Amino acid sequence: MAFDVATLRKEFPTLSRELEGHRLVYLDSAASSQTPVRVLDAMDHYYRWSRSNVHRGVYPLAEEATDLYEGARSSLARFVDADPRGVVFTKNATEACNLVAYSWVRREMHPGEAILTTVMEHHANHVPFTHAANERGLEVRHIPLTSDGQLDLEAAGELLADGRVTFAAIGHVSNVLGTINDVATIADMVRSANPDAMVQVDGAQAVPHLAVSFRDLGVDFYAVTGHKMLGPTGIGALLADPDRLESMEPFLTGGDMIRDVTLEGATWNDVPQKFEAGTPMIAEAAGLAAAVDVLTELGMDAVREHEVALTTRLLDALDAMPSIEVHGPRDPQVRGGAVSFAVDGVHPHDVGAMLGSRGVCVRVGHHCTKPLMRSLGVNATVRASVYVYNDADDLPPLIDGIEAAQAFFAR
Amino acid sequence: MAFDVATLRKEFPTLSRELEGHRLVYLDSAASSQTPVRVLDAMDHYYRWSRSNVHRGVYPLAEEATDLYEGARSSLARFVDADPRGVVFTKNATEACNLVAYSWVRREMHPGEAILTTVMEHHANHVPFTHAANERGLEVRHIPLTSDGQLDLEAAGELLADGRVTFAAIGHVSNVLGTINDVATIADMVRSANPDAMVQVDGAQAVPHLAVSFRDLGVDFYAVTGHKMLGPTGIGALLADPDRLESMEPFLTGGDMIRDVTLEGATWNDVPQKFEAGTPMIAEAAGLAAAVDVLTELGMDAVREHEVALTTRLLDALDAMPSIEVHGPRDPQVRGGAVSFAVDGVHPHDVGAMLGSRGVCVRVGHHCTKPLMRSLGVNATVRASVYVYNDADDLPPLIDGIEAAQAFFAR
Amino acid sequence: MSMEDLYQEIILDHYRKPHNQAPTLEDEDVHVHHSNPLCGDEMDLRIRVADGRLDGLVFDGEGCSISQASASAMSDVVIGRELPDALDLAEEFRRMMHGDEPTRADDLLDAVAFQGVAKFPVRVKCALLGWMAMKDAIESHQRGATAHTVTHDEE
Amino acid sequence: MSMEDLYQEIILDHYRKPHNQAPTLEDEDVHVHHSNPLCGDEMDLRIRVADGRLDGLVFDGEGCSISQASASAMSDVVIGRELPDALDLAEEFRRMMHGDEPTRADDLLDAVAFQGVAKFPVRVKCALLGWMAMKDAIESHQRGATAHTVTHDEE
Ligand SMILES: Cc1ncc(COP(=O)(O)O)c(C=O)c1O
Ligand SMILES: Cc1ncc(COP(=O)(O)O)c(C=O)c1O
Repeated sequence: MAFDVATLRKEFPTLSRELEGHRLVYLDSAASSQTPVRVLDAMDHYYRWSRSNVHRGVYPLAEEATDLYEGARSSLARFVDADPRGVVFTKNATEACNLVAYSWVRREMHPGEAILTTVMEHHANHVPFTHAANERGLEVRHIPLTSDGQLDLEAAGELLADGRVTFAAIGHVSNVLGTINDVATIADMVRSANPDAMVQVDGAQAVPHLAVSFRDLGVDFYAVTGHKMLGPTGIGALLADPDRLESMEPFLTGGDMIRDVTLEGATWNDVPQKFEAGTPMIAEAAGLAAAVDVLTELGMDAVREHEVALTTRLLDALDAMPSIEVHGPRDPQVRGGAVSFAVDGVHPHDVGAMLGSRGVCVRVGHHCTKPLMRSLGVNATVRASVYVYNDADDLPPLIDGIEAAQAFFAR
Repeated sequence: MAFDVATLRKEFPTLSRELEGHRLVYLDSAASSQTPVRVLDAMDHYYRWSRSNVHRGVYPLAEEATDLYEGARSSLARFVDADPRGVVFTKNATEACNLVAYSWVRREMHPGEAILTTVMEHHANHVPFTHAANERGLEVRHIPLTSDGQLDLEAAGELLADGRVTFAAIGHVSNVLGTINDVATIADMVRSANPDAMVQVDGAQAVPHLAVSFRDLGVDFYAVTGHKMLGPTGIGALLADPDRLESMEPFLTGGDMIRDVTLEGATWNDVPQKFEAGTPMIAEAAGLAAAVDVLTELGMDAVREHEVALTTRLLDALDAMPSIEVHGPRDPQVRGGAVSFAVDGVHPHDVGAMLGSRGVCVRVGHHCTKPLMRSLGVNATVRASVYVYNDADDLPPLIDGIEAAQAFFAR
Repeated sequence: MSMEDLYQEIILDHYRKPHNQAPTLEDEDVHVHHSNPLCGDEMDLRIRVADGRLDGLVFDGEGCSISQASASAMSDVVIGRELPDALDLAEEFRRMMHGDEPTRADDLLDAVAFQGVAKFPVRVKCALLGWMAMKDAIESHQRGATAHTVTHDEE
Repeated sequence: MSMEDLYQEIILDHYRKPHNQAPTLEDEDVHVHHSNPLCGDEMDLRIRVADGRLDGLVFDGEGCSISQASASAMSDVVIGRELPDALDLAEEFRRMMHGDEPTRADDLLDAVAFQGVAKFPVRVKCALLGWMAMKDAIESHQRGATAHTVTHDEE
């Protein structure tokens, strides 16, 4: 079941780099993952062998490019258990959220209705909806956190009680706290309170780390991003029911998404093309399909198992240190591998700089979750996040670096 | 001044491929250009050496990635003579046009105002604005063509006469007719009629082929796409005056484009970041910068000279054939290297299939210009388009293939 | 993609000398106009129904060799058939275009020659145009309509 | 990026024992509050002006070692200077953060030690925070204001 990390690491060239005379230790996969050679090869193959535009080409090169692109759609659909006709490729998860904000929230919601979201959302799953809400005169309600960094479902029940919530935007896994939210249950709660309500889920931190079945979750929209799941930059996706997409006005318009255009207006192509305007991310789709193959080969259960084991060690090591406070759930079973913490007396920037000078790559800052920072009462955190290519050897350099920062900046 | 095409061709792997037992002849660069190895290497280098996310990272990898990304912005800015703060990276030219349609047309235009565009626009520079116009109750006016496929500027003057045109969307170079439009003059006309009017230009087919100075053109918005200018898929840009961008509401919202986010709302980051939500196309930006380097090295004057010479030969060869009608200007000096034509009695699909079976890649169809097709009175055309790596040897296979199609399908 | 894979001799024969291509049909019951804006194909198709059978069918249109030849081959297949049977064969042809082996190959007559088109996704829509127009004409008739216009890229 | 490049001993000294760090200033003329939401740095800065000079300046805030140390070094540079001169030095420091050689290196005292920060783009904003707050306090004073709050990521 498990995979051999040492063998796997060989596929990630950046990991064998030295940084500042140290072995590079990459603990920032929650920001962007490394990319295996197989993904690079898949993109390279497209560029070197089948380079052309997709759709409507009658020469073999164009057919190959189209097959690559549409094949990638099917691969991703299989991986997340969704209908390929309900997979819209976007440039990143953020565009997917904006598609929903423009084509659903701005068009289908009306003053008096409310949006339910949480205080732990990434800005991608928050700002598009609050921006739309401010313009459309919609109320926004936030599910607060329990003391251990979980969503307070009791409070959620109260926020839903008046039946005015017609749209919910919930993150599947928090990029800061690591919390895995039970989105299926929340979706049920939302729909019990209002059967017409729509549920949008931000899966940017879930799909890389958990076996996700869009069908089983029973939500309406689900945002995915490629660069955090071993894929290339520049590609993401929105998952949705094809019939739902069919009923919606398009978002980006232009070439490839039309059926017919006259001087006066246009009719739209079938889904998902209706939501894919312009030349798509062809090489990126090929790369994403290769990433899906790598993850499928590892097995998402094994991926999760590996991460739970490593996160357990990481949490134990941090807990054993003086003056470290970990944010988010302590139980590795209910959380992912992104671990945020505070080092008492040392600003996160300074911790990050010390770690960087020792080849350890972590993220410091607000992680695009300003409301969460306010709710935690901090300005920033240090975040270490693990993925398939990390192993126990990556932890001592982190711990040593934190200790060095504590010593260096002691006043 | 001129460059050696034979040497240059070696940098484009797909071009050395065989197709159906024939030498591959790529005459579809107007759809998407080939990508030189240097561009692939630049992306590969990022993935293999500096793979990480941009902005806010305090470790060296992240600084390298940020430098690559922001350096690419400066490269592109230099190449098109624009202010880097006015270069917004998008996924393609279509997104750039949509940015303008959402953040300008939908927000700043009011019923009673009119949009001026042309019948030769690509859907990318037409549908976003007609869609917005239909929703906002704006009138849309179309500059018709003269008989030789140029914009009828006299008619344009009449369309502008009442001063109600406050926005114009004009293509710089037609992807079907090849026509190079004098956008600077049209911009002057538009502003003479209404000093507050804004001018948006679709430069997707111009930047790859002509020396473009955004500053000299004196227009407000300018859309660029990477995959037609030797760059990778998945990246484009909108050029604009930074102060103009500053004054506009953002389009896509989420991470990286905010200054601050509260539960209630957000304040926006400085331009151009304000318009770049989410993880950007990092590898693609690095690739685009390499493409700009290649073009700069060739010299855009030399590129243009090469294309004029080749287009002259192509037009001469087509003119010498029976039953071929070329659409668009006959004078190579006023047109680019995209040449559309009809083969009397043979449907474009059948011409394209015959050419494809002989390794000759051309595009057939409406080329995302349905209004132009109607104006030409055709359903589709065959389009051959040349670029830097094409040479005179690529023409005989095209001509022979057309003749073979004429023979094969003669009834 | 060799020309022979796609353009079998039978297909070219139908293209060069289409059967039942005409601008009008005496005593027509239904006239449909179908167009596929993505390739620019246009087709007028007329049917006459008698005793629950397709008593007459003509098509006329503009399009590539595949779309014209396919409509011609289709006309041979369905003229004289009972309406449900013609619909069944339309479905059979559609499945064949998606790569399925035809189960009523004999009944499809020359239309079987289009099996190779399944390998050329962009051309599948061309081959289907006449069949889908015929299907629509029958269905229009069944619900009592005499004319119908469809703009499609669906199948 | 070695720790030594960034954190010169002088910088650490200022960080460990900041000069002129205090929550209040007697007879303050202006109080500004600056925050940089992108890194979460916050700073309160107060000045007292006498005879056209910065007669007193204190800062207080939360932020990384660079932002705190830079504010401390800045306070030594500008206290006692005429207002336009202090503004000039703020501009001098800003240019240094963009990689320019300082022309008034001597006057910048310990603040010269921050020259290396220019190589760390994400930290430039930290080093500038105190200087920009001081500049804003003076400019507020010049237009007769006694308080000002700025949220920035600009420079
Ligand atoms: C003239 C013109 N404008 C806009 C576009 C759209 O570019 P993209 O598909 O990269 O968005 C194209 C290419 O398809 C084009 O030829
Ligand atoms: C939880 C979460 N949601 C959304 C995003 C946005 O993803 P992207 O930047 O790829 O659009 C991220 C990553 O930055 C994230 O961590």
